[in-house]
Amino acid sequence: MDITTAVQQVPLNNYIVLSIMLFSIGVMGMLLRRNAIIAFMSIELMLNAVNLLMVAFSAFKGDSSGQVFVFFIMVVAAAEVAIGLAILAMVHRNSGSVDINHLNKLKW
Amino acid sequence: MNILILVSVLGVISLFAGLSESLRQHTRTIIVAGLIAITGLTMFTWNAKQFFPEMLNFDKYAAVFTTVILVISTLIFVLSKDQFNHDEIHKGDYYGIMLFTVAGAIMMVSFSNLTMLFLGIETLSVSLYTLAGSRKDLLKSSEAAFKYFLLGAFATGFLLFGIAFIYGATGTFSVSGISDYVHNTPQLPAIFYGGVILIMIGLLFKVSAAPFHFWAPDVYEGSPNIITSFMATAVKVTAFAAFYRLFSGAFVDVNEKWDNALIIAIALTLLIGNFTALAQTGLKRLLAYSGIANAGYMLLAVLALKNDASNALLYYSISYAAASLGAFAVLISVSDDEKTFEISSLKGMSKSNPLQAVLFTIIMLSMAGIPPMAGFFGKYMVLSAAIKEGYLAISLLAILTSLVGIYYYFKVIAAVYSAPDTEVQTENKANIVVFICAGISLVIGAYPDLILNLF
Amino acid sequence: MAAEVAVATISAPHDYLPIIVQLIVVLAFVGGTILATHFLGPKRKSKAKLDPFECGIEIHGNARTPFSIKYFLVAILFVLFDVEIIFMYPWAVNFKENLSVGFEAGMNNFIQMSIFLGVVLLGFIYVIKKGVLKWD
Amino acid sequence: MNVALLIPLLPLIGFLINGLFGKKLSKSLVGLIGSTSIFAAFICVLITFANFISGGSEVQIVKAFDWINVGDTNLAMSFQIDQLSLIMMTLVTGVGFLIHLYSIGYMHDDENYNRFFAYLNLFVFFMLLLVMGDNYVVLFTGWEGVGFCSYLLIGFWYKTPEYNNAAKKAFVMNRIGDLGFILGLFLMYSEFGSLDFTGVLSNTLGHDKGTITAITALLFIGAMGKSAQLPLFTWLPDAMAGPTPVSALIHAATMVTAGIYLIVRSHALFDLAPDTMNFIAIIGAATALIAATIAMVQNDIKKVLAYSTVSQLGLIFIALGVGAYSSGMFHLLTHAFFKALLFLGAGSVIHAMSGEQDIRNMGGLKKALPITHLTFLLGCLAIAGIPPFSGFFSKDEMLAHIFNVNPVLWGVASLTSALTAFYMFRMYFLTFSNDFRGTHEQKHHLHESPSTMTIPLIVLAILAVFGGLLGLPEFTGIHHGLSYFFGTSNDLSSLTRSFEGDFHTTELILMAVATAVAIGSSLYAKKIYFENKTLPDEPKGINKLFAGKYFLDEIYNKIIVKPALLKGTVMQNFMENKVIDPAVNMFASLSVSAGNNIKKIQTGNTGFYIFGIVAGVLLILFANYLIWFR
Repeated sequence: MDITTAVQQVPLNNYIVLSIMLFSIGVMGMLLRRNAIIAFMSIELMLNAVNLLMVAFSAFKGDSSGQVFVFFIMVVAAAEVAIGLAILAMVHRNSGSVDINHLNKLKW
Repeated sequence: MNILILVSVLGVISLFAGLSESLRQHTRTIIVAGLIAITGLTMFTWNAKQFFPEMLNFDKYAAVFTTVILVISTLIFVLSKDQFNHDEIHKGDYYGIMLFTVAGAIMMVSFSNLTMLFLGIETLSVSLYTLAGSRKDLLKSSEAAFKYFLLGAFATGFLLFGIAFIYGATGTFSVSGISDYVHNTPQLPAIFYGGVILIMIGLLFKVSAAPFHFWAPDVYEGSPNIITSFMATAVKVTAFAAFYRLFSGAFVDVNEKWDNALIIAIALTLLIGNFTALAQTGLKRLLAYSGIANAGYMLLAVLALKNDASNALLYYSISYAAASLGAFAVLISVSDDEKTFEISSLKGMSKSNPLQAVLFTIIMLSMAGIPPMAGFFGKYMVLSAAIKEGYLAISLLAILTSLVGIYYYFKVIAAVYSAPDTEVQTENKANIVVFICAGISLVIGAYPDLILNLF
Repeated sequence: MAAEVAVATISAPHDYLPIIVQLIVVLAFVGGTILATHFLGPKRKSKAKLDPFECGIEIHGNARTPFSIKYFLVAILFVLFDVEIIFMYPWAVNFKENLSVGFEAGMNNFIQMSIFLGVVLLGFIYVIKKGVLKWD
Repeated sequence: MNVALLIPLLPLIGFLINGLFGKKLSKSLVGLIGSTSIFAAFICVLITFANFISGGSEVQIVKAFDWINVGDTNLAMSFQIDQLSLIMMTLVTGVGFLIHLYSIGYMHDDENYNRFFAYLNLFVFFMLLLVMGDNYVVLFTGWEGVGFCSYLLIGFWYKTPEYNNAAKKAFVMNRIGDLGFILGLFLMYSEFGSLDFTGVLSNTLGHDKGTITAITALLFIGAMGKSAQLPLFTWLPDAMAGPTPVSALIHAATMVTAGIYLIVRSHALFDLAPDTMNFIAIIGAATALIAATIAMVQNDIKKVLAYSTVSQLGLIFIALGVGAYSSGMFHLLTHAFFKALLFLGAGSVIHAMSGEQDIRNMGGLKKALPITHLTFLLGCLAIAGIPPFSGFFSKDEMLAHIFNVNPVLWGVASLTSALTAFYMFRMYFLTFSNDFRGTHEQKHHLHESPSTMTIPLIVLAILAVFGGLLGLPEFTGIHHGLSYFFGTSNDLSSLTRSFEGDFHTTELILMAVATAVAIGSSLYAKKIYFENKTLPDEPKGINKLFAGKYFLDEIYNKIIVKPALLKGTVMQNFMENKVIDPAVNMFASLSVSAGNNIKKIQTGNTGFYIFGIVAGVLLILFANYLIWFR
């Protein structure tokens, strides 16, 4: 059987709920964890929730552009994380910490 | 489309030019020449609608805003002389990345498909994250980059989630397809509206509108001056152009469903931007907050897009970009990246550099919206557009806050004209960019039709 | 074909019974063995046993020492170039029927991919020129 | 090229030349450029005037260029040439030229000579925009421009901080008025969909009465600020910090009349809003009386004139309030003549006294400054309303109209004019008669001013004497020049109110009364200050109140500022802003403290930012939640 029908085994709402959950977990991770690395992970989680949603929709709409969009998201996310880790390394070199709340020299 | 390719190629060229000692010195010259040529080409192929099927639609709107962006970037490259001397080796990279930012910007103003919107935003943002941190030796620069990256990626998540919802509802990413769907569907599903709001949130972040503005002041202050000027002018204009293009293209028919979300954002932006700017002592930070405040006024144009407000938006963008670029040019000419520049250190400029003082005054008056400068007509147009659409309360708030704005702009002018603390030798030269910007503020203020006849 | 049908049929709760039984058995066995070894086996603690095992060589320093940024760069570059491969999948999927359409379509397809790879290659050349991959 | 276009252009050119190259040019050349540009403009005005009359007094719209075209809004930078604007143009350029001429002599020792003339020309340019524009946006542009120029000119001697503060005070009070003006314009735009005079004033029918009242009230608030009416008048006396020609040109003859011009120009609207009209009349009466009482006890020669200006403007506003527009314009003209004359005379006195402004230290200048003395006397006679000088006719016309509508207001007005006669002659006698009370070297230094200063005095004196001929009362048989002139236009003819029935006898009686009052109070002043030689001492009793200017500044302080000052940070902050003036402090300090509190949310703490963003998302989603499922 082809993958589309396999995806369609599960009703669409479950995908939506699941991805909303994943997204919210990502947001919560951003809110609650102070370690920058984990913040990055949370962002990745949010993006993957989006990917899941896109794929599900594209399967149910029988329209492949959603999957192509997912490819774009993946590539961009990789690039973004590369930049992010580089910035984090720079921050760590300058301030010696990866705690997102230790960076508050710029305020008001 | 050709424009986009040419700009990217120019970026790659400057990357490779940066590799060799000899070429590195001429990179900037090459780029400026190239950009001027590309701008000429854009204006030459003004009405030639170029399609990249389903993805980019290089129509009049796109052409006009592309021209604006290219002109601003050219000026910024002119301004960026000696700005990257702190590390010679990476000069070419910085220039290249700035050009990629421009490429992303062009994508954002000419997209006809959400994919391109997303790619444009990311190309722009990722480059900007890097540029914001381009002073690797300064903590504040890396802090700015870090905050910008973290919050920016976070907001991108919301944008994408919104796009996914829209896709789920409509089954297409193309703007025209979405608007057709909106036309033909009597009862739109809830996820569609959710998607619209989430996309709006993502874009509101990009235009630094409250309550998603938190990154702006810190990033503006932390980044190197030249990069800040780039963010405050070209990037801001781009973000608004994209915002307007998307919402007028796809969601105009359901604007009663999202307008009061926008109104809330505008009200917060106006209040927070203007009042916080009042309490600033650093010039750069003041400009950052005034940028936020101006975002509030530009959003009025987006709010009033039901009857075509693109003219007002274009005019306001140009007047704002000119004024703020001029202000940053002055800032760059008097300060460096290391320490924050207090407004009080402007004292005695009228003695030490009368010409620049006068030009700076013109620019500040334009920002404050004193006729006959351009700023006044910008405000006038967006306000009249909003009033015509019946958004009276928010327009009233905008007028009141603009009166608050006059105070802090005059604080700067007063500093320029007050007596210097120490005796300074007079030298009467102003940066060419300051000159051009003041000129633009005056000319299009005296004769707005120059801009308004473009569409 | 049969498997497809099996997947396609909606399965009722009682179908899961064997799985549950198996689960119980497994858990019981694992837990039992752990407990048993805990009670039966003799307990001798010595430094040699608590040390992490590094191929017989005794360890020096700790695992958290900062290492050269080169590792990081290479890793990042690997990720980037690796991810680019994604774009070849849709291309590959379309390649076949494009060929079946005709030579021009296939050629067209080929040219597009060459442009894409050219751009990626350009980036690779830049990386090398920049000396990112030099190790000394 | 239409001549009318040259009128605003010439002062602009003068400004550009003086402003850009003034440092290089010699003083005489700067003065020459400055005043000739205005004189040329004056000539152009006369030419336009002649064309206008010969052209059958048809209203012309002269279009400079298209300004803004957005959708169906299109504004042209175009000028309206009609009776009203012509009168104002003549006034601005004519008086303006005389004052430029005067300044050549007066400012001669100032090192920023060229800056002064540049500003003055710029002011004239904006003033011309204000009176010539054919739509409210051009008018508003001029309005803002003159405000800015007066800000620059009041603070011209920016070395002294309190001058700067006076400038700021003026600027802020004007902004408060301007706020009203802007709001009025926007309301007008949303109501009429246009800001052209023709588009608004000829379609006044069939609009909501409340809206019209609101618009007019807002416009009048703007006029209050610009024309220094209660409660926004305190800036005008402080504005005397500027050089005397500035006080004469801006704060007596032209700029402060902008509010009156605005109301007369939009009278079609005001006629439909009786509530606003009453409001105007009452405000005018209060201002006139209060300012006059304050003027009685001032000892600074310029302050006296400033307060008298305020009270005269108040009188004019009463006249406008009762709908006697043309009489108001008439008094505006004559007042411009004699008040400019008086200011210039005062300037010449100050010049002679080498900067002394306190009239208690003057006296006996009759001999030293014969021309100044004579012209000043004529000016006093004119303002006191003693026949047959110009002030008499204009003031009595106004009084007659006021009486015709509301005798109580008439009482206030005539009381004011009595007080006017009193304080003017008090000042006159203290300044010129008896013997000199100044220091010895002042006495030694006394001299008549140079001819560049005396010639304008003489010309203005002539105008002040014969200006009344513009509007002789009807029973003299000669028909009223001004009203006739307005009558030649369709939409301006309604400016003139005619008395119902036979009003001449009443008018004559009123005249007699007014004259008697004026002469009586002048003689009373003569008795006190000339024959008894009494000098104003520390004010006692009610005079304390007057001398304290009704303690208005203090009241503003108490009510508005003190509460705001409680925060120390605020104090420090607006000290940085260098705004010391009470009215400013209210707004600035409150806003700044608000800013100081709001900026606290920008804790440079990324975690908090993320929290803020999420909160914002939730807020917006919640705000729309109700709407999605509507």
